Amino acid sequence: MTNLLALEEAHTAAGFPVLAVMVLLPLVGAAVMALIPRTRPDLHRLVAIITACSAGALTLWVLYQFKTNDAGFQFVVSQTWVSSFDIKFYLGVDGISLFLLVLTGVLFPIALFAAKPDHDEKGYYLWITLLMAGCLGVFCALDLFLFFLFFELTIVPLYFLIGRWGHGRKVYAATKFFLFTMFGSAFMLVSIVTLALLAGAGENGQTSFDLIKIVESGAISQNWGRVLFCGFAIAFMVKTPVFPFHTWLPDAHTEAPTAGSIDLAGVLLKLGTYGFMRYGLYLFPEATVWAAPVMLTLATIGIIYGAIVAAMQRNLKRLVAYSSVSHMGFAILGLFALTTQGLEGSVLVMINHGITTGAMFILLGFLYSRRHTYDIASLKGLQTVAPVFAGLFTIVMFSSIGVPGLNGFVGEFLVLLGTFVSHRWWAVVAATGVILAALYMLWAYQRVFHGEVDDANRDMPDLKLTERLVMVPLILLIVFLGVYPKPVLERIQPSVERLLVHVEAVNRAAGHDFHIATTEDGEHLEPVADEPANDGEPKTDAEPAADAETSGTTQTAPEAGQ
Amino acid sequence: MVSLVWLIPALPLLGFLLLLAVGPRLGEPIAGWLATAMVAGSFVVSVLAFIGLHSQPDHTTTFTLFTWIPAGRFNVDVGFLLDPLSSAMILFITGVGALIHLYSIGYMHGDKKFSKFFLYLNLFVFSMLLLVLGDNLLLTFVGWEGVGTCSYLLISFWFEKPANASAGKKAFVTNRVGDWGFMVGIFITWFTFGTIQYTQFIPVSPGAATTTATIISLMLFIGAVGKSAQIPLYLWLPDAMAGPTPVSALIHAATMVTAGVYVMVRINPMLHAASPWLPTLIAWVGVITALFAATIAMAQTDIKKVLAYSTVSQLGYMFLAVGVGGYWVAIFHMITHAFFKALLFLGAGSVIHGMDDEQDLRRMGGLRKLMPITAATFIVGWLAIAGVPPFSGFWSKDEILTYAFHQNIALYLVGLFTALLTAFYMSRQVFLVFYGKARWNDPAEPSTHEAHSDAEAAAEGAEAGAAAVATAVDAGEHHEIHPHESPWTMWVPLVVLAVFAAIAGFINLPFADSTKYLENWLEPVTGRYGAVVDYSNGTIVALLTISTIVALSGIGVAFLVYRRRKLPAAWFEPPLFLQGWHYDAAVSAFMGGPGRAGFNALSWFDRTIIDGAVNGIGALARDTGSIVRRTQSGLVRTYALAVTIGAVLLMLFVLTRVNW
Amino acid sequence: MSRLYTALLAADVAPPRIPTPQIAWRGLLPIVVLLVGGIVLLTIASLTRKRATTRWYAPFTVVVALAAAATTMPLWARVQSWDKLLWIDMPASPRGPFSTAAGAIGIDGFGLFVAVVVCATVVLGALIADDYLRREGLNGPEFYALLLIAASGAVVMAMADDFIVLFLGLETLSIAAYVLAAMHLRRAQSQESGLKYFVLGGFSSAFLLYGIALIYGGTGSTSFIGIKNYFGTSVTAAGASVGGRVPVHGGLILLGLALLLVGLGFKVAAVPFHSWSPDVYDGAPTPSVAFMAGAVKAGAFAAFIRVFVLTFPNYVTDWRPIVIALAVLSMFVGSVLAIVQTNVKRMLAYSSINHAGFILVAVAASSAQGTSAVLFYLAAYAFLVAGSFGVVSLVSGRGDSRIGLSDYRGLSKSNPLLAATLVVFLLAQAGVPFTSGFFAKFYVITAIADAKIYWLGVFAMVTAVIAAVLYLRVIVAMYLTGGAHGDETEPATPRIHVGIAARIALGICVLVTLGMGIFPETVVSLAEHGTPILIEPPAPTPPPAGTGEPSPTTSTTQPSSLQLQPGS
Amino acid sequence: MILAATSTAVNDSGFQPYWYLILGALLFSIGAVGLLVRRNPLVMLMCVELMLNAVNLTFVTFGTMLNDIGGQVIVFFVLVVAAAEVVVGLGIIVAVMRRRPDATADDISALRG
Repeated sequence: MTNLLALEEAHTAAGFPVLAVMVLLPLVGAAVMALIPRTRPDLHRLVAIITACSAGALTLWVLYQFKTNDAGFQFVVSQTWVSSFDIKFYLGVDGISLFLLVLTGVLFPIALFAAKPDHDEKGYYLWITLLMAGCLGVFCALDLFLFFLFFELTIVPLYFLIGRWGHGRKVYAATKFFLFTMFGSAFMLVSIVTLALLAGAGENGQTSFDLIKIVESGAISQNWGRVLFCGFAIAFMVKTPVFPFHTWLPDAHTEAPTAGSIDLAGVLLKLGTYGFMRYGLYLFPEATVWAAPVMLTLATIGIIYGAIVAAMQRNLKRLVAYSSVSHMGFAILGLFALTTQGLEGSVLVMINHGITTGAMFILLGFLYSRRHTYDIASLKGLQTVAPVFAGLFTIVMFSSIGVPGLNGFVGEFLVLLGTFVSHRWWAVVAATGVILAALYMLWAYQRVFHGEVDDANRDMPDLKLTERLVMVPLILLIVFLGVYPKPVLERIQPSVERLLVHVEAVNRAAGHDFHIATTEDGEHLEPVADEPANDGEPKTDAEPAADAETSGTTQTAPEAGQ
Repeated sequence: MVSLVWLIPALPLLGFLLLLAVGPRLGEPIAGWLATAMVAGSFVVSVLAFIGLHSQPDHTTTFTLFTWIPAGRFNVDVGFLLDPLSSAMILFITGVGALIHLYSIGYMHGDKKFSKFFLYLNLFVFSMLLLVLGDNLLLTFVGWEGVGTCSYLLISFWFEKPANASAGKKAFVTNRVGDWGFMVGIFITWFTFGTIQYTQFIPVSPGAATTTATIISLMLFIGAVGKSAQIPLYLWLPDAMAGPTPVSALIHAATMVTAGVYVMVRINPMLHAASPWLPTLIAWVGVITALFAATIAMAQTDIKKVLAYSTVSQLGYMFLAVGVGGYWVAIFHMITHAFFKALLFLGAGSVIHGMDDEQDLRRMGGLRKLMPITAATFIVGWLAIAGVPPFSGFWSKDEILTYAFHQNIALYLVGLFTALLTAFYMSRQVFLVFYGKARWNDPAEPSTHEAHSDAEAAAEGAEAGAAAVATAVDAGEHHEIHPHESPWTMWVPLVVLAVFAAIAGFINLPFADSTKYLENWLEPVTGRYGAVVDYSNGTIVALLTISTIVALSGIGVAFLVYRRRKLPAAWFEPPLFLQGWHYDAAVSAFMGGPGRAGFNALSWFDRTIIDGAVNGIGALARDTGSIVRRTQSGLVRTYALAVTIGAVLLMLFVLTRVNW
Repeated sequence: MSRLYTALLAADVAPPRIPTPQIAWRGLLPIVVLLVGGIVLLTIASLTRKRATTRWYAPFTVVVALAAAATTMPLWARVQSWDKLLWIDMPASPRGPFSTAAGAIGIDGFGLFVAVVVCATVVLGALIADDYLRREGLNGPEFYALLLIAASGAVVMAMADDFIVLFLGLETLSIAAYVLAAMHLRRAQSQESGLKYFVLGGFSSAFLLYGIALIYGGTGSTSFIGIKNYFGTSVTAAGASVGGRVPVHGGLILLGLALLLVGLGFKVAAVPFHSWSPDVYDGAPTPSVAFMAGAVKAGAFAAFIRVFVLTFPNYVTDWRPIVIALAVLSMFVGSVLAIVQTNVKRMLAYSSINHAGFILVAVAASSAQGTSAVLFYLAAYAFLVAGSFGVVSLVSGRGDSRIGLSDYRGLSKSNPLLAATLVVFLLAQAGVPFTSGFFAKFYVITAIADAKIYWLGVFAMVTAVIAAVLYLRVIVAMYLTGGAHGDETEPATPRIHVGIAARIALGICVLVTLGMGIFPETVVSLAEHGTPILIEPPAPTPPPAGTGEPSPTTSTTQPSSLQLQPGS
Repeated sequence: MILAATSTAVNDSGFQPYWYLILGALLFSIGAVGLLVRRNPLVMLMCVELMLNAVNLTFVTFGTMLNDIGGQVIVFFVLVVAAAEVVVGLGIIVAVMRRRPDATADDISALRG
């Protein structure tokens, strides 16, 4: 620890290494807590909150200092760590990771405020702080080895959080989560190493884990790119989770303690999608395009499948978990749509889902602390006894359903729009997800909040002031991002654009006639041969139609057709 | 003055926020007055804007607030488009809205969620104005969803009743089906034109390829069908009557349900570019809905249900108008309908209010004397909807029929027949409610109630019906009912609306171009691609007389049946009608049966197959372990044997590698 | 009688000089210190009264081991040809690796690295044993003496440049280990394990020896350098390419290699030669296991590298498939059998088989990278396993009775610190980031990926996931069940007193485990400099009959005569 | 084929050297099989000894064929090792036998799985 701190000193000369401090702060906090005797839970809580809040504050500072129109990485910190492998402590932020960092920085303190452990405070706060360190690290790591370390680091704390402070079949859920994710990582590790060797031109294990260096080295052949992409993809698909690999999520969510659920849904699921964006698109543009149809299909399946299964759940947390599967499906969809709108939407979906589902789980936590059950059947007519609670839940629910004016809508709409541009049928099918979302959410809401309140629920108290205060920031975010997402989008955009340009360039270089789909492809969905007589209306786009017909088809074919 | 346009939606929004902040503290009736004031305020602004619009070139102006979603080439502003169409709509939305707010103060008197009601109501008006004023498809969609959300909240306002809760959910989900179409429509529009701003893509849309235009229009039409309760998605509207009556009046009669019509009129150039089968489809969907709903309305026993189905029917007329190219006519009927249907609903509400929440036609009668104002105004509304000259409904409906006649005689005939039915069932209602002997203390006959209780899509159907019965029963039995006239806050709106319902027709008299105020006013929007009907006044008069005769004969038949008892009522209200041709039941059965089964199957698949596979792998590893474990017998000699075998295998392997 | 006398006279007249190779004793210091230390300990202990000295055995052993480790420092400095060690200037010459005893023992970075690791295991073993032996009433110096002797054997293996020396070292190690296993007089299991270990050990070393014999027959030499010369390959670091002459493709050599694999595979407990290890680990006194698991593996893998990677690189195509097969089997069987155990010691035994598989993967890479990976893994593993078994021996209580998984229930409640320590070791073995275990696995994967055998890397990682189940099961027992809140029963484990020695040992292990995980740099660079090299012995005074190294004539003509001719 | 080559190296009297090799192999196999089939720990120990000595024979033979003294030197080392093994082995066996006088190798299987 001391050594790494010294590492920052080295950098203070060249500007305050905010990222390094941000990532290491929680570790320091954890170390401090490790030294405090377990008989002082109050102290542990204090330290944990201070740590989380100050790390969160740093993320906000980064947001504030972030240069809006800069597509590159900012606040870069680089420090050799294991020289013989060229492993570096290499951090940086760009528009894509910026808001995920902020999300982490906001959600963790809230999670701490929202829920208290009922026993073993020391371990609880220790693990949460470690978890935060892991998440922050993943989002700003620019060194593959470092990224993997943090990626794996997140598993253990959550394992303990679920296993020790969860309920029900917590051990089963925790173990399932641990093994499932570790299984995915197994492939990623091998891929990373291979990649590093390839990039380092593999002379007796000369490696390079520097993300940017690897990309620029261009050492990855087409076939290697595809193979390695699959290696990464497995890990990310498990983490996200994408359709066939999702079953750990419901169990983990259901059994996890409130804070665990908040962080799991709010932040950890994004590790997968973020990974796809940073290490899928950026490292393997060719393979991404190659795999896009499959991923899009899985995402679409996930959207609808998750929604349908969610509708049938009897446990509120399970329901929300499956809704997460559905929502993350949107993130993946927009990601592999490979259009500006799609990617921006995808990032937005990540952020929104983090906020919304986080809020949802906080509310469920409040509910559990009162009724000690998530069972839909045993809840009834709560709106009568707890109007404030119901009201907040309604807002969050509408955000989750994707009602315009709240944050949920903007992301999903952009994703679908962007997907439609490049892969229209997937978008059309995926759009039905909005119907199902309304169905399962409202149905659950009706069963829980509507109807005559029965004796079991009659004396459930409404939210306390502190609890309401916890919800305030999230509700504000939900509304703000729904009404005025511009500040977010304009910071995301440059990075996304750059990423897409990169993808296009590489694919062109690989000899594919690939291009980032835009409205230009759509100007003439049809040959304008059967143009109707339109009262001397100036044929604004009739002339280019003829040639655009051919080009349009050939251009859209490779993507839509694959 | 035009620059004040942003105030129009802003005021209700302000009201919403104020009520959100301090609503409960304000309590009754201040909260109500606040909300009313806000809407009235935006009505005033609308009038000013309307006047100001005359000075604008092409009677059109846009007003951009801020950039909402900038994403690459996709760039959507929050901006307002004030043109003849939207100005006409905001006028009656805010006007009727203000009146209904006022009415609600009285109607919601004593409700413990008084302020919350106005909270929602204001939010609704805001969304509706956003829908109409939005200068691009997406902003319209925001309002579109917003009104849907508000209607959900208001329908299930008294959520203690499972029926209400289910109705709200049903409305929202059904609407969502339409919204899917709307969204896809937006995608294609943007994909095709690179913009979704009306002022930018509407003018060029006739140049779009036929198929494109057709798909876009079709998708938006699907949306409209959902929102405006046309076949096959009309199901939610009758159930929506579970909400408080003012809600039914405002949302489910006057404003929200007409949004679909608005959108179709808004994109009329696109319809023009679409291949001709689409308008025909729209026309037929409209007219069939009209007929279908009318037949159902004939047999309903719930005062509000009758009005609900008549609303569906009238909306059908509007779509008929759109289908036959009479875009401005659709708007015309929309306006008149807004007046008389709001009037009717509020009247019904007043009746229900006076009858202590009794809604069953068969348990009313003779109310004319007990609540004169309500009766008088209601009768005005009745004449208007029945199409009796010179009331407003007569003019607008007749215009539609004229356009239909011009387009396709079959459409005209069906429409005409529907008009007959309309006149009949409305008369029936009036006679049953306001004439004849008072029946409200007769014992209830729940059986029929049971029959037409709307089975809910999901399992709640049974409870819903049961609850409906229960309420009906205790309404009947527990206490004597003493019908009484409503307070002034309720009857003043009635009177105002009655006036408009009577005279609103005069904003467009078909006899001379100079008298076609509305048509001329809407010309910039609808004139270019609308169908042109230039009949001689002779023909027009002929058509007018025909529809007048039809209307009167409908009333006459009803008179014979329900006043003179000359004809048995049973002929005219067969159970088939009462149960809405079993359509609702069928859908519910499907959703509750195969649909639910399918969902269950999928979740079973998830539990058993996918999760099973995961657990199976774990089990596999464990089983392998416990099998291999047997080799660890604990016997030295076994181990030695293992070593030996290993050694032998190794040696054999290397021997294969020797190049002999 | 008179003959002899005359002979003596003759000798007196002209004493015939028996040529002996020079012995660079400084090079042998690590071995000597360990051996002498052991013998001295025995002597003193047998001369003095027990009571007086008992408590000094462990410290003494530790000191000896540390001294032995210390003696490697100047050697290392010389091998790496440093200019100065700490503040002391190194002599300008001699520098670099060197061999002694007529090339029978080579002092190179590799050997020294392993020597240090072995010394470390001795230290840890002694510290852990201190509590244990007192608890079990096994007073007496034998245990520690055996530790030291076994260690010397391991070091010999690591430095051996001649098959005979290798064999001797291996036997020294093994025979001591047999006794260590059977140490516990009052436990039937202990003796059973000793017997099994002994019988099978003897059996396997017979194979090994036979292999040596065949190779001797095939190449005409038992010294690695001689064999190298015989192949005519340039004597360089591991993985050197075959030189000008085509290697003799004798069946004898191949058979010999196969049998060597049997012998060494047995020592590292590679499937299918593993069957002894679960029983031995289970039955033997826990401290012995802590030591054996580390030291025996270290020695055996050192031998692996020296023999296969260093001496027979030109047969790599022949032995690599076998090693890979052993690795695959070991990793699979180890992980799969581990997860069905209910006895913690057996679990760890199987997990050690899994680890052995991992190290074999690195061996299969057969490259400098691989060698470094092996070294790093051995270093990391020595501390991991010592720590794990250290905790186990504390928990297991009198008579090693409490070694069931259920005995760990609620350990986190009764002994939070101990539980936390064990968690560190378990997670490290599972390969969780920021622990030595993770970096070791990472190193191995790098090596094998560098050797372009990617599927093996994937397979290894997957088995690691399976093996993770077992570590989780222990963690679950300690943390997730037992005395957590209300619903579970009271912790099964009583409050455990942890002696100072054990505290030190565990403390060291935790620090090293985390240290190597967070700052692997130092150990990595050491491992990279720990390259094995074969050195030409200083030209010996040519005896009438060459000792060890064959004269050119024989080596060139004879072996060809031993070839199995084609077509027979 | 070895005959052809080695006939020069070894004088013609007595067996050809490869006979010794084969004999060694046979003895080794006998030892191995013996260990597999016999239950008495002592006998098993003797089988191990037999194997070691088979190897000794092989060493000597090779030494002779290669005309290299090393082969014979090794034998001494092996003998010493074997002796050491016997000592330890007997010790352990005795210890076991004292606990259970009539124990065969198969009875000693408390540790398994």
